[in-house]
Amino acid sequence: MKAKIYITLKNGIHDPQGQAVQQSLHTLGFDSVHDVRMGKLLELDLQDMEKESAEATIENMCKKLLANTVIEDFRYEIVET
Amino acid sequence: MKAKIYITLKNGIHDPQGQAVQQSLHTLGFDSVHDVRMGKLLELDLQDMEKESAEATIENMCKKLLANTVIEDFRYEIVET
Amino acid sequence: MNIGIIVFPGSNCDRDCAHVVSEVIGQTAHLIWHQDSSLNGMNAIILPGGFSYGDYLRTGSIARFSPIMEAVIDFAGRGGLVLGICNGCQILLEAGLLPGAMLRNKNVSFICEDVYVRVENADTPFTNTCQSGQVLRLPIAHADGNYYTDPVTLSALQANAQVVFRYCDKDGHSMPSMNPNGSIDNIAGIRNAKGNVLGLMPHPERCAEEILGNQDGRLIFTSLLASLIGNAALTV
Amino acid sequence: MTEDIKTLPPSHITPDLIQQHGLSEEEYTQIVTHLGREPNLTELGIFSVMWSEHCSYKSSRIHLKRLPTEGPHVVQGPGENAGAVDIGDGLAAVFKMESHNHPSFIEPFQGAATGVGGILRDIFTMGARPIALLNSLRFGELDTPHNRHLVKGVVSGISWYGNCIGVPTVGGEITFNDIYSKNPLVNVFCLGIVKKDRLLRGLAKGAGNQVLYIGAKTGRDGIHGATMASDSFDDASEKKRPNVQVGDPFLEKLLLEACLEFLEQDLLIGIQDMGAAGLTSSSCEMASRSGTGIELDVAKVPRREPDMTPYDVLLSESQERMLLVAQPGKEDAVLAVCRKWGIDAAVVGRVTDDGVLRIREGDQIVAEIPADAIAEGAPRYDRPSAPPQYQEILQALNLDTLPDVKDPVDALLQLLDCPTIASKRWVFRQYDYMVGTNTVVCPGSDAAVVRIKETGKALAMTTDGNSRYCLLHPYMGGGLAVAEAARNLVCSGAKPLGATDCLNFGNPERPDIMWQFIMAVEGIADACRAFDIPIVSGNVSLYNETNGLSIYPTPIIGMVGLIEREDDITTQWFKQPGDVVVLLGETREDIGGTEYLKIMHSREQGMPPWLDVEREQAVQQCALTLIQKGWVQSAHDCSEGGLLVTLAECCLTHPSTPLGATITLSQERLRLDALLFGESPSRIVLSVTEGNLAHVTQCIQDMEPKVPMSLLGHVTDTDTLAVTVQGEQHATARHLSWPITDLADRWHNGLTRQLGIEHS
Ligand SMILES: Nc1ncnc2c1ncn2[C@@H]1O[C@H](COP(=O)(O)OP(=O)(O)O)[C@@H](O)[C@H]1O
Ligand SMILES: [Mg+2]
Repeated sequence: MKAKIYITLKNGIHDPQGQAVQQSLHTLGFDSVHDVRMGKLLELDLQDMEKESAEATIENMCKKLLANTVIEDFRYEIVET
Repeated sequence: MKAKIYITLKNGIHDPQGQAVQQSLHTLGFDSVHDVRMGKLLELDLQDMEKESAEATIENMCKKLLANTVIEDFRYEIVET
Repeated sequence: MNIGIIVFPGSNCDRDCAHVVSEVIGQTAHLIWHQDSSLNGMNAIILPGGFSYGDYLRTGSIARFSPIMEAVIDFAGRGGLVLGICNGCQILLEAGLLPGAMLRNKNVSFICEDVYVRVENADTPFTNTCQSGQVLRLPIAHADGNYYTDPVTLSALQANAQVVFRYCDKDGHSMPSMNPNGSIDNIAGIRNAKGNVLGLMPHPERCAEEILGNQDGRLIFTSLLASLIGNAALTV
Repeated sequence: MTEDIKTLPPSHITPDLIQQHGLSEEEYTQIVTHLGREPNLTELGIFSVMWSEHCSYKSSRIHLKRLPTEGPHVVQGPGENAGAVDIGDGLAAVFKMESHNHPSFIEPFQGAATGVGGILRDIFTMGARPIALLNSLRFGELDTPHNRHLVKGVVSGISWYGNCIGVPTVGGEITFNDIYSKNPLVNVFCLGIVKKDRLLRGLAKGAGNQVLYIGAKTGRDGIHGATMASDSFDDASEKKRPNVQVGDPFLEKLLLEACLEFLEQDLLIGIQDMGAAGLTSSSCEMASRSGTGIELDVAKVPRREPDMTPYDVLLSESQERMLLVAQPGKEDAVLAVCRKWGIDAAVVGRVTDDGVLRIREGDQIVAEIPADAIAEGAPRYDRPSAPPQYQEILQALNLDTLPDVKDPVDALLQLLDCPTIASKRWVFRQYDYMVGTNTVVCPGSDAAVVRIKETGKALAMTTDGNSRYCLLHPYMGGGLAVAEAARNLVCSGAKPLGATDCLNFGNPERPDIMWQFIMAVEGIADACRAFDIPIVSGNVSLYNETNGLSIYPTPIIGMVGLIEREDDITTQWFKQPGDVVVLLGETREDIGGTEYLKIMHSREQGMPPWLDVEREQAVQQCALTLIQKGWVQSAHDCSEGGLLVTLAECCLTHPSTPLGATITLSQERLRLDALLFGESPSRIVLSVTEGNLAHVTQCIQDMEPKVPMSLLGHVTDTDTLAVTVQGEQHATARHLSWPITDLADRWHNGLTRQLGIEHS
């Protein structure tokens, strides 16, 4: 089983990296880009895990380690393999 | 219109970040995590862009700037808003 | 006094701090391995700068789970003095010993240079040899020093005099243009509500000796010592 | 078991395969002779990397012999992972410079980062704790997005790796010329400190000793990196993906601490980092140096990827790995240290006494080669050389047809603005140059100065090289690089002790390139001999050529000097108003090859400035004596941009308060452009207090051999650099003046402006 975890900055929190990317895109002439937000994508390979308990476990990982909930939101998908 | 761009390391390219996360998850007792790969997620807010041309433009942005195609792959989704 | 300096994998200012503790303020520096679980006999703890675990997920996020951190949290809970410098400060945030979080610098790059900070609160165990409003020249060296906290917490920090240092110009004016990294309210260092834990992004240990051309950082260490001596019974 | 390999069916080594491995037909024949049979594919791979230019120095070796490598201070000369010089008090400074040019072009961030990782390993495998990094960079002009991208990528890669591992990047140099657009140069220098009697070496002595692998797991990255670094580029090269290595500075930090612990506990016989050609070269070199053999079992090597063949494992260039040799009984202690630091480690083989590199995969022998055949037996070429046909055209510069400078005020502003001369703050602000709390002189002066806490002494270090001089006259260019490096050290108050070099050149199979190489090496060798500065380590990077166009010959010199007393540490900026400005040395009509000629006349032509080694030595000796007497407030050498740029830098570079100066120059028979912007070597601008002036003048007059000196004027607290030129021909003097703020704006923002970055 695989999990894809998406970690993004909360709304309203300034994103210097996203802004830098946006500026570079403008410099390259991609003017229609009005906002860029940068986040993280974690792809986990999980073994011997029950689908039922998987959600709770992943939720737990995110809260404990993977995301800093002061500034970040997370969401995830579980992909059967 | 919004675009979500996912940038991941190519297969076989060493991912020290992912490894560090994996080890840390093990230390925290999440033993079922067998592999972690770390990537980037970019959320773009696009305005005045035709759906038809959007794909080509995003593809272009990725190749030119967003992904380092020497070591990274990218994929994207376009979300109508 | 016995001052413990925690060595995380990837700490790289541990020896610099130990040098200042022993050679500049003449105390005993103990390098404490992150796998240890006790802080027996330490009078104060320093979490040094560096790149613990490479800062690979978020700065300080993995180090925060090192076994020694439970002891550090416990030590702080009992009123022990804990000083976090740069990466050490980031670890304190991740561990919840200080409120808030660090974002990437507003210019996205690593910045290494001297900055000026104003001492906003000289009534802390880490600043008691400074004057309130005194301007210090201290070096910064970080990529993630853009301090953020939500408005409610920020008001509380301000109201409780928990903002200990603010970036400013050399005359002590704290203006946005003097903010190197985008930190909210020009914050360079904060303490916890109880006042025994301080985290700051600048590196006082890098400017505590004459040969390095600047000794402003010494004040942080002499303050720490002064409060320990005034409080010598405190061997937590 | 040995029969296996010899009775293998004739292997299918086709001419095609040989060519793909970058080997010539004759080289293949030699391989067959060495083995007494045809190699199998794994063995062919081994020979291919070990006989590559990068590993074998086959085109350069016979010429490198000219370099002086011995001296009373030398503790370790070339041949080991790095060289070492004695710095007194039982300590040695270990240093080396290395190139990472090709990888940085393919992937600037990771290429540069792994370059830093590689040179660091060279230093700490010697048992030394690295205390300083420098880098020397060459890029194309900043008017193309790609060049800007390369600069940003390389600088942030160096910054990431060096900062993360916590070794300060204290200096370097960076210049721009379009010749590097398709072949940028990334040279990195590292210096470490070790107790002289604890120096470790890459030895595999003692049959029966254990061979251990520690560090990152092996993946397929960088297979054939060494062969790639020995090949020219074409447009397809950017696609050479599997060659890209990804650095892990965190792991390297753990390796560094673990290695220093091995040393402390005296656990090792020898140690060698796995750089280019990975496991293959580390094991061959260790065995060959010790006259032993090594037997390895690739099955025991920790791996990152499935289905790797012995070929893959042997040739992988995965970063952050080391090979160790320890006596039986000590391996447990080694493994324990590795466990403490969380590093993978495994016993992978043993030292033998038969001089053979024998590779097994489990029970099966997969390669068996005499270690000497690979290392010492590598081909050595005396390649044909001849000066390029264009050399005379390049050198011809008819000054009669070159109009003298009309508007010197504007010319100085333009020079300060050009990225080669402008402030490099945007670069070094991204480097942690203070970690370690030893950096006494931070980036921004002639040389970086790092104190040695244990002894109260300090080391000065610098990297220098002017490739335009080398293009115009490779012999002179080589010598000038040595002279400038030494001058930079002297200006900081140091006595030069030793040097390392990084020789970046084009395709050695072309006689003109080979000629450049030979001439430059000779120039370096003669200058080092004259100044009595041994070369203790170095690196050669050839095939810096893309689509048939070679870079300018670019030898870079890294040099280290000792400052015995803290008080002698000197910086380049003016200190206080009223001080007298003194010029040591003499300005001649040196316009050829200057930055001025390039910027103002778009010409890279002429004879470079001529180096008079005796004069150079006299000037340096004089400056150092004055500094050691305590009479010098500031010292700055004249280099790119000439006297005016030097004076402007003296005014501007003070970290907090820029000062002005009032200067009078006497033109005599010189052209005005030569006087102001010519690059005559062997010149140093000093400032001294009024009170010491008499001592200084007396001391200079007493010097033997004589050193020309002129009093140029005063440091002022005005906001102006004012220069009066007294011409012989013109009855009236010419008054030039610049507001310091104008100079500062050009100089501070020149680089960021060109990079398209708002200053922040
Ligand atoms: N790539 C670089 N990395 C770090 N520091 C640099 C780099 N390039 C230049 N510097 C610093 O900027 C200052 C000026 O460099 P440069 O003009 O090359 O000096 P010089 O001509 O005296 O050799 C030096 O202190 C040098 O160390
Ligand atoms: Mg210089």
